[in-house]
Amino acid sequence: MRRSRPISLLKAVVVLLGKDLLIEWRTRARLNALIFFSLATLLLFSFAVGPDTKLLARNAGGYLWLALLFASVLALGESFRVEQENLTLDGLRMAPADARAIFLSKALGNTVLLVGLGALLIPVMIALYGVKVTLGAGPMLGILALGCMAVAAPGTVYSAIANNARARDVLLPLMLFPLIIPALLAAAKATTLVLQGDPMNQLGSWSGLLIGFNLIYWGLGFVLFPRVIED
Amino acid sequence: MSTVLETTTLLAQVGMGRIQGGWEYIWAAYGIAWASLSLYALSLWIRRPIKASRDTKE
Amino acid sequence: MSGLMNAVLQYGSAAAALVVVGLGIRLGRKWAPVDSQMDARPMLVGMSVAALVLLAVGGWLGLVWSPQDREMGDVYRIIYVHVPAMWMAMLTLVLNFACCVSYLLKANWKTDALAEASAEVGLLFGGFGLVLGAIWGRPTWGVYWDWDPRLTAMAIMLVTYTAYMALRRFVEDPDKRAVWSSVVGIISFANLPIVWFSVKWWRSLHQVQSTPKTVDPEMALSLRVNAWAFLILLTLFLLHRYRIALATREAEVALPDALPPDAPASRDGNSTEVA
Amino acid sequence: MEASPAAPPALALHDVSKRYGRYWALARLSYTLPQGRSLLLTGHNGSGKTTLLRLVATAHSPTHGQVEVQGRDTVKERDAVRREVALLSHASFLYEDLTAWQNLMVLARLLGLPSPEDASGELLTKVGLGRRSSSPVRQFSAGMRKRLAIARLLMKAPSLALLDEPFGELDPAGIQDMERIIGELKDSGVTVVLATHLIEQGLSLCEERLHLQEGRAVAA
Repeated sequence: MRRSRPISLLKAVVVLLGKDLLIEWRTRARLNALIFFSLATLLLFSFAVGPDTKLLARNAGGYLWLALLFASVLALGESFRVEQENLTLDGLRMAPADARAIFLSKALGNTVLLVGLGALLIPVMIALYGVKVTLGAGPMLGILALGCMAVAAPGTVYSAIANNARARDVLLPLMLFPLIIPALLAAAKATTLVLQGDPMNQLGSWSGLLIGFNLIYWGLGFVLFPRVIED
Repeated sequence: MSTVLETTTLLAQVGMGRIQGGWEYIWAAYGIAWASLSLYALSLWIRRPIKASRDTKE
Repeated sequence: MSGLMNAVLQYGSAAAALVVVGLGIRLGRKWAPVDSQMDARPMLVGMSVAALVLLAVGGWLGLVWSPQDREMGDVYRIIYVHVPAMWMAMLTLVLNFACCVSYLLKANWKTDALAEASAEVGLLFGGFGLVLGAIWGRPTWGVYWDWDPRLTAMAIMLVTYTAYMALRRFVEDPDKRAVWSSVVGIISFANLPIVWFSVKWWRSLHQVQSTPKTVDPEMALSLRVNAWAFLILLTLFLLHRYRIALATREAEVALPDALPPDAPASRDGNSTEVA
Repeated sequence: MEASPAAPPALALHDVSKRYGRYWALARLSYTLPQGRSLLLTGHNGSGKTTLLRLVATAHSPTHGQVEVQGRDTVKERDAVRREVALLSHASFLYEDLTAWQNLMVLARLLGLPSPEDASGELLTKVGLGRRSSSPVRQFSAGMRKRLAIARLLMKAPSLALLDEPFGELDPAGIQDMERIIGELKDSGVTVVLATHLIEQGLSLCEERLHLQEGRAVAA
């Protein structure tokens, strides 16, 4: 007879993350649409601002994060919509999969998705707005990862909540946007510093803020998420 | 008394930026505060549980 | 005004406010529940009168009695309502946070109702406090909104709690609503320090802000009386809103956590609904 | 399972109530299912059968009262209970965008089975989906989904199997297969709780019967 044995939290996260990425890959048409949506957003900023290259270059960091933020709402909303069809989230819970592992895998999956999207957007931003990455690729990717994690952690909790509420498409950004204003602020500032150079050594404080934000919300999500999905 | 007067005139001459007037802003602010408080009290009164026969509100 | 009068106002307003808060807690326990038979009218009238009297005294102190400010002239008088309103908003946010934590530790409809009441009343005080801050900014800085760190942080928190209230509206299942809104309440409150630091740093990179001078000793009395008056108002609002929330909960679920009636046979006979 | 002389009942409901909003889906239900017996749940739509099964499967917690599976409380020892029970419900718990095989593999890995590939392959053959193992579930018919869902249930190797309308959406051959699978489950010592409108099939499979009406137990 097959005998099941409990698996570690880490292993559960790996299994669930693998499952989410597999689904993401098998529905990659949707992923492509997301990429083109965010590219179009970047392009729209240049039209909204006008052909003032100086202005575009100065605000490039902010536009990049706004484009990522808009895309993140779509990606986050989808991450629990796939679990709603056939009540697969119930199936996972009763499997049993640790609810905290579900949180970690979903948040990590969203982070991976957003970082990938950001990695695609940054070269486009460089070309479109005529900026250069003064501090190099390392800090750029670091800020990108920190910023995407900051969006993903509270975004995952809120997505799980909004997915079961009325008007979920409005509710998710309504709850998420004000919450991540500090993260957006810090990420956009840090990106601008990475692009334009950091003569006054401010990058440290902004990344520190992002790290603090991440610690708080990954911690809170880890603790509170089981209460969101368990009944 | 005279020193106060002197200081005031001195300040006025130096052009210490005391903001003059501005009572319309004060009235607007107090008006908004009182209006919002009264309107909220009214909304509580309207939403009061009907079951209770004793209605209690200022 | 004599020193005696000063002391009477200072301690009298504080005592009145604390008594009202105590009464408010008592009424919240005894009178607010739906099945309460308590006649609270005398107490409520007394509390409301105390609020109005203290508000009138505070208004007089702030608008007439207080001297002009050396730099701000008369305009600074706005802070007598603006600052207490912000304090009350902060107080309700703390209360909301406490309720949210408490609900997750031990589910109780009363905590859920108080969380709802505190968020809404907090939005009221924070909302008009913010508008007052903007009005104060016009003659002081020349613009209504100068991205002052305190006001900006408060504005962000207000939007966050508006989303909290929206969530409460959008979830119909009362049990789920209570749990989810508690989670969102905790997450929202945890954001407060981060919002504060981020906005402060963000602003400090531009210019040093001419924030309103912290209150002079001679103006303290007016501010205190107004703050106590607002605390009384806050208590009354919370009490009534809490009672409404309890009644709504009663309509949604069977309070207090009642079991279904225990007579299936008799119910089957006159049951009109066909399964 | 260890059949000690004082073995706890397979399923015990102690004054169980479940409230959705103001509506009591289950009202003060008490029932004990001894070891080695299987239970047929009957009742009209909306009588509380599905709610009861979901409570036992730990999808929900009871509003009042306790549910015990093999002597374990479904709330206090939730993870232990989840290893004992498996639910076949109206919702299939299947990922539409994954293939049948991938669906089973996710569960097998979550369960920590020693050889997930073998287990998945073996079960797909057993429910007659061996040739469609690499088709996405989205292309499956309702009956095939049911088969895959039962494979999912078998994968968990539960000691208490909860079957909510297992015969629904199946053709006559499918119903026979399902009866055979349920029979095998019972033969291997699994306690079965079956909710169905096909009372004949149900009565032939189960020794006990519980009839629900408006969330209460009544004589059938």
